[in-house]
Amino acid sequence: MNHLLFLPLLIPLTTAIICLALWRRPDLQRIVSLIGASALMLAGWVLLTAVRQQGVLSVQAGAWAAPFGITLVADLLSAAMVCVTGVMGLAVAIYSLADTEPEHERLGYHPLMQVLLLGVCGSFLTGDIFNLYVWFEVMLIASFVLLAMGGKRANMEGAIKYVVLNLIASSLFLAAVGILYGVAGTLNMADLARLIRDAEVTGPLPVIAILFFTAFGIKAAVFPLFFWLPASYHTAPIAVTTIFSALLTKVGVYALIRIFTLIFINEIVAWQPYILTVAGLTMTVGVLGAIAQYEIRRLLSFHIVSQIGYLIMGLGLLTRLSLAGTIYFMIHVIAAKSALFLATGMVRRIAGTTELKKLGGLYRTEPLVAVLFLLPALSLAGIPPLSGFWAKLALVWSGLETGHYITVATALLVSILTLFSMTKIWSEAFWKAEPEGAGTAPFSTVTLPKGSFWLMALPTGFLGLTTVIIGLFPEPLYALCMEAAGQLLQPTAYIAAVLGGSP
Amino acid sequence: MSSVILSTAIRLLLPLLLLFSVFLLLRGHNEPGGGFVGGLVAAAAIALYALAEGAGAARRLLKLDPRSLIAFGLALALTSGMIPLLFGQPLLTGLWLPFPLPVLGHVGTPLLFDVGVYLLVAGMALLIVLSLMEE
Amino acid sequence: MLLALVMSGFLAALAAPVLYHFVPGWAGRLCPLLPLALFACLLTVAGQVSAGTPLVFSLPWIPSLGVSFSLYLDGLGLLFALLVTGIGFLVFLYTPAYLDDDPRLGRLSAWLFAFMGAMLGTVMAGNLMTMFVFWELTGLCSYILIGFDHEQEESRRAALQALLVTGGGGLALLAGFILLGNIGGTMELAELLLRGDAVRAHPLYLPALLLVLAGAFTKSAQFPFHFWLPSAMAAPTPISAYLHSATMVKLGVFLLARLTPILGGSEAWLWQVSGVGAVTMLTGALLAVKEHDLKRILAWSTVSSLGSMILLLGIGTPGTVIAVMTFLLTHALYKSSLFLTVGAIDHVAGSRDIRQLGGLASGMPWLAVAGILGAFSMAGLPPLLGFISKEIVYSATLQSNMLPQILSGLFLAGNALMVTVAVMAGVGPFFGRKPDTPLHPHGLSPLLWLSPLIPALFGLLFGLFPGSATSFLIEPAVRAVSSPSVNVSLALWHGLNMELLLSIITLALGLGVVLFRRRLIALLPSSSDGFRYGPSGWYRLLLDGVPIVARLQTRFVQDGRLRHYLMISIGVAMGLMGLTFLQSGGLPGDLPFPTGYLHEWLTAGIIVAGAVTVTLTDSRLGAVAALGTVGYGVSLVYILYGAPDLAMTQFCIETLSIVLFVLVLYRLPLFTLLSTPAVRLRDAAMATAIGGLMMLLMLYVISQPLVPHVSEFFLANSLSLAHGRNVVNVILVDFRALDTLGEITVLAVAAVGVFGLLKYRSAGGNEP
Amino acid sequence: MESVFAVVVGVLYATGIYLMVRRSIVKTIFGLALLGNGANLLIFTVGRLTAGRPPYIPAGELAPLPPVADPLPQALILTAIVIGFGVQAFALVLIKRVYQTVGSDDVDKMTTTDTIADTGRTP
Repeated sequence: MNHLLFLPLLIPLTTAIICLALWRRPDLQRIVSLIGASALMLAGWVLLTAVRQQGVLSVQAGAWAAPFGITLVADLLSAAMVCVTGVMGLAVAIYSLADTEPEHERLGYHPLMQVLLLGVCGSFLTGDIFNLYVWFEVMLIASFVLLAMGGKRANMEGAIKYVVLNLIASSLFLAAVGILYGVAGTLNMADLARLIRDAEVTGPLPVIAILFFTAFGIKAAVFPLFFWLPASYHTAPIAVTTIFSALLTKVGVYALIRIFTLIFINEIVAWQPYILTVAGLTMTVGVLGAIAQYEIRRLLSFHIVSQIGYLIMGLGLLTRLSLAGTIYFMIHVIAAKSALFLATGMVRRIAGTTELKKLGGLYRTEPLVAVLFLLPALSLAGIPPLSGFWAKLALVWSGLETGHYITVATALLVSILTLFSMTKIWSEAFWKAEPEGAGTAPFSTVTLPKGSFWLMALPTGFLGLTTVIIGLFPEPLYALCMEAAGQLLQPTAYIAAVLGGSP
Repeated sequence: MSSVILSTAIRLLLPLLLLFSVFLLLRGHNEPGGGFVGGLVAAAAIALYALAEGAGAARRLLKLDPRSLIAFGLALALTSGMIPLLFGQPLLTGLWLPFPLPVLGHVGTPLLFDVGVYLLVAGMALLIVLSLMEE
Repeated sequence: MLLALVMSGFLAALAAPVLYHFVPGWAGRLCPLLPLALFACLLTVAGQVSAGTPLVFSLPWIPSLGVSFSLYLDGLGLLFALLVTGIGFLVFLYTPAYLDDDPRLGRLSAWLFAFMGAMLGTVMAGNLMTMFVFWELTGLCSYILIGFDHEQEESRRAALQALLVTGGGGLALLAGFILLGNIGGTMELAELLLRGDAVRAHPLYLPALLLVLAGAFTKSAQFPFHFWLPSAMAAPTPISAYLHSATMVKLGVFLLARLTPILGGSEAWLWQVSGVGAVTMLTGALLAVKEHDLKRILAWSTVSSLGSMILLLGIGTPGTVIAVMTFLLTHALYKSSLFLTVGAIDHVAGSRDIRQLGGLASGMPWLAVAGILGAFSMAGLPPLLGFISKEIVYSATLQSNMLPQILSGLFLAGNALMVTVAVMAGVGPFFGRKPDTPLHPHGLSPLLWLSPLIPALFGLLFGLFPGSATSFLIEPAVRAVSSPSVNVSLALWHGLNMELLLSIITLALGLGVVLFRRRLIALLPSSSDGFRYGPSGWYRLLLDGVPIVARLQTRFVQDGRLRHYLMISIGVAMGLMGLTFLQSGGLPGDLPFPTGYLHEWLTAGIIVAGAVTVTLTDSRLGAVAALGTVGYGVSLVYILYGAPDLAMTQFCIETLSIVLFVLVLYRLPLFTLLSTPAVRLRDAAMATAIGGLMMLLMLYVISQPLVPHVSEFFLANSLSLAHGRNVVNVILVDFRALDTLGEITVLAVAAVGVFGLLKYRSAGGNEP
Repeated sequence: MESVFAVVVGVLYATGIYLMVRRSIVKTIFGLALLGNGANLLIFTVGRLTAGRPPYIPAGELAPLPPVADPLPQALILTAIVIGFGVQAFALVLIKRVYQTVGSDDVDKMTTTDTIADTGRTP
């Protein structure tokens, strides 16, 4: 039964291999990747159900008992994230049917997407810290290649910054793993947690924790380590940007949550004020960056940074409520932000630009796209009862309960600034009359055939609807998040599932 | 670079190098060697051939596109990992034939895995080198 | 039942556009039926509610967070709900005629329905979170509705202003609600209402109060947030009538009334609430007198009225609560009547400027009746409800135990100005000189005068028979706020007393101001919100300032230079590490002295020399060669310390790397020195510091005792369990084969990526 | 001997980072390569150096004779070397393409994706 844990790795890898073998046939690759993404989503769902019923699941690759082999382990957080990954994979795969350049397909777009999903799922599931590094690299190299596709100047400039800064993060991560092994003699995360909790390992643990924090902080794009993100994300094709924004930074956040709740719990408690400061600055600097922008994709890219601040805030507060809020927030922001990016892609195809100055009148001409944009935008800004509100509610609540008033005030202030920048897009692109000199952009739906329109609208609408549904009926998801947060704060079950023994 | 000496030498060296690479692959489980090094040596052999005879000739010699080689290598490694699943064992569990084969010795899925690594590494190195040479 | 009441609005919002799309002719007639039906429904339960038993409904919504979806209909909620549905009915009746079958009616109706649902939800909420959700939804609907004419920049700006001001207040309110919930131990209104004393005694009472007040004051356009309401008049008039005078802006009053039993009665409450209310009342009244645009006049007068309600709530005696509730009803009736009249005037005459309007009564007698009735009620003339409410207000202030003279004086001034406004807005346009511009009386559909006439007539009815209003509207509401034992009895005639005298003075003063209006205006500052450097100036400053700050910050932080990003990223990592390092006490005592053989030292030397050469050389090939030296040196290290597999791999990879470097580099430019010596020195210092730090960290780790490693297991079991003698290889293909699988995937993708990068150019993607 | 190699790693990190923050993009790749070597050597050293005893099981034995080098860091480094090579090859070619499309190897000229698109300022 626990072999289920292999599926989220096997499915994308097999799909990637088949696509790679079919490199002359993009048409077949599309079908294969669609099937693969569907299967991954299904596997994610089955895994989540299994974890809910049976508790933390683990399996030893190669049948070597932990801590000697590599363990795959799924608690609720991992399983939920894998499930979300599957959903996003499928959504983007459908969207890509209508919005991928043939040249990209010829050069391996589909297998690269699958490898990206593989890396993401691997990162979520692995219970071994070096293996985590490997999956990070798998994810990274696939993202490098996807980002550099296109070969235009903007792609190249974005890619070089992305690549170099992420390589620095990888190098820090690798050094941290090496030193941790030198200190603790094991790589299994549950084993590390046990050793450190039992104080069997001493040495420069805070220093190692800092290395991990900065390495993951770069990946997660926290202040002041986020530069690569606004420099690069907006240069890629929309589908790629979407999957990047949905998953890559979230893997960084996941890793922070995992490592710091499981292994470096003492450090995170000691650093709480600093982490909350980082969270506040990340929110603020990100949202101000967004306000300064006049191009939708750049604006949204800065918002990714800002939202990361909220996730870090939940980690910093470190209560059950705040962690549940972070997990809920993560799922919310994946859905909402992706829907926004995908809707932006539709705007781009319809109006020929994403420059706010050149856009206008879309509320009148494209009411459906307007709705597809408005829902996730409001959700992101935290308008109740959409999902973003409940996400922020838990964080604010937890912050007030624990008396972190400045952080809460920052979070609320950033929330209003988020609303401000969302209404800017809405006002400029949708409400404003079409600007006079906009004749340069082909302003008609002729460029977007009906079929393609619906292929793009379907995943966009689905994700938008998700934020509505988990907003109107948040309880099932919140119950899950609370349970997941409980597992994070009480990792005995996790450790027992990996190393054996009663929890 | 079409020197006669290199051209002649490589014709003699190529089979030797390829054989050596397979040797490295097979003995890797017990002595220094393994799929990586083997694959790299094989790629080096063909890359040398490409230096002497041109990238096109090397592609003709290879018959397979390097990308197919990569896909095949990866598929082989993955398959070797998935075989244990059929027997109810976790992914990548080493399964061994109960008796040693001639020449190869003990044969099991880890060996198959290493062959996959070998093919992939060779394909990768060749794809990069050949693409760069064709620039 | 309660759920159906609230949700029907939202369902109708979904249905309305469909209806307008398929049966445009009928849609306009069907839409008013819903609010009418809801109104009737509310009337059926009015008896039970006014008898003192609130209707309750509760569903668990998010048990994990302790949030339930609760509805609670008591007298206060009922009063508001009846206003929302009743005036909603009029607005739905009026809007299609006003907009002449605009194609956007479908969308407009949808948002109006959603707004109605949100309002009902807010006033009937039985849980703080439930209330907040609906509260924010009203703000959102207001945003969209103010921006109805969204192609006008003014509309967009006004919509944004309303959204930001009320939204900002809303966030404060959220924090306030959470604090309140934490203090009181529950979010359920019914339970909180019983815990007022405990809440007021809590140390966090004051912050919670201030936050809640911020929410209420922004929503009800109280000073210093009063400026957004007149701007919101950019919306079509029926929307202004509905949202921005009769219902939504009263939510602040509603909220304070709702929370009076919990938060009210303290010193802080008294001074904050009544102080702000008083300032707002006078500011609004003065500014109303100054305007020429009918809608803006009414908007400022609304601000003033809201201020007086807040002021009365601040005092919070049973008498003032009665006055608030009576005035609230009165205001809703006459203000909606006046707004709808003004809309009709605008529709017909094409202008809202009082200087251009006059003599309209002859062409539109019924509209004139509606307008004049409304104006008289506003001015407080008998026998209208306005008169009664004014008397009640005066009697409340006169009986107040806090500075009754000053309070009454304040109200006298405010009310007198309201008389002026009533004459300006409700009477002026119908009499006097006819305008030069031609009218279009044929455009006046009966619906346009019927809708304002209905509330005006109700004002008359309630004035003549005040008992009909008190029994089920005012008294239950007062009891919900103040105490269940309060009795309300309203009468048109109280006899000759102080109140009557004050009423007469009010009228005289108000009419006097009408005559001397111009002189009064000259005394007032000229800015739009009444303060030269006032709140709307601050808002503008923020609105313009935030983007400027944002741009400066972003230019500074995200300056586009990769090496700056690198320096900051690495610098932060290493700086933090260094600090932590120092904090944890630095190096432990004794380091093993290096006792290596010569060849070990030599290898180390080779690597260092290579690395330094790469850095210093200005020849590309030299750098490649030096880099190769480093790589081969490292592989020598591997040989020396028992890692032949590593050495072989490193050797092969290094060789391949050199080939790649050469293949690529000979197409790249020569090394150039681009930085100044100072920059180079700075970078070198930073790099040295980082290198030193890494070294220290390693020394620290090395000096620690060796812990037992999991490798023992590999060494012991490699042969017996995994059938291999080369333990490293066994780890790679068996013990940790999953790593290897990931690793070869990386290689495959890297190769595909290199191929793609090289091939893309040939496909012609090479534009700058 | 570990402490000597700690110094060597320090030098590799210092030179690598110095090269990475040069304006010439070509030097960045050299920096990355040095950093990669530094990280590998770091793991190797921190796993402790054992002169001359590779982790092999001699014929006829069931386990290697102690003292023997720790095989796990070696396996990790091998993986890291190979991954590093793949990434480095990609980065190398990327830099070449960057140079070709931008027409310069000065990173300070590659700022078009970061700067705020300046097309006006009304809100």
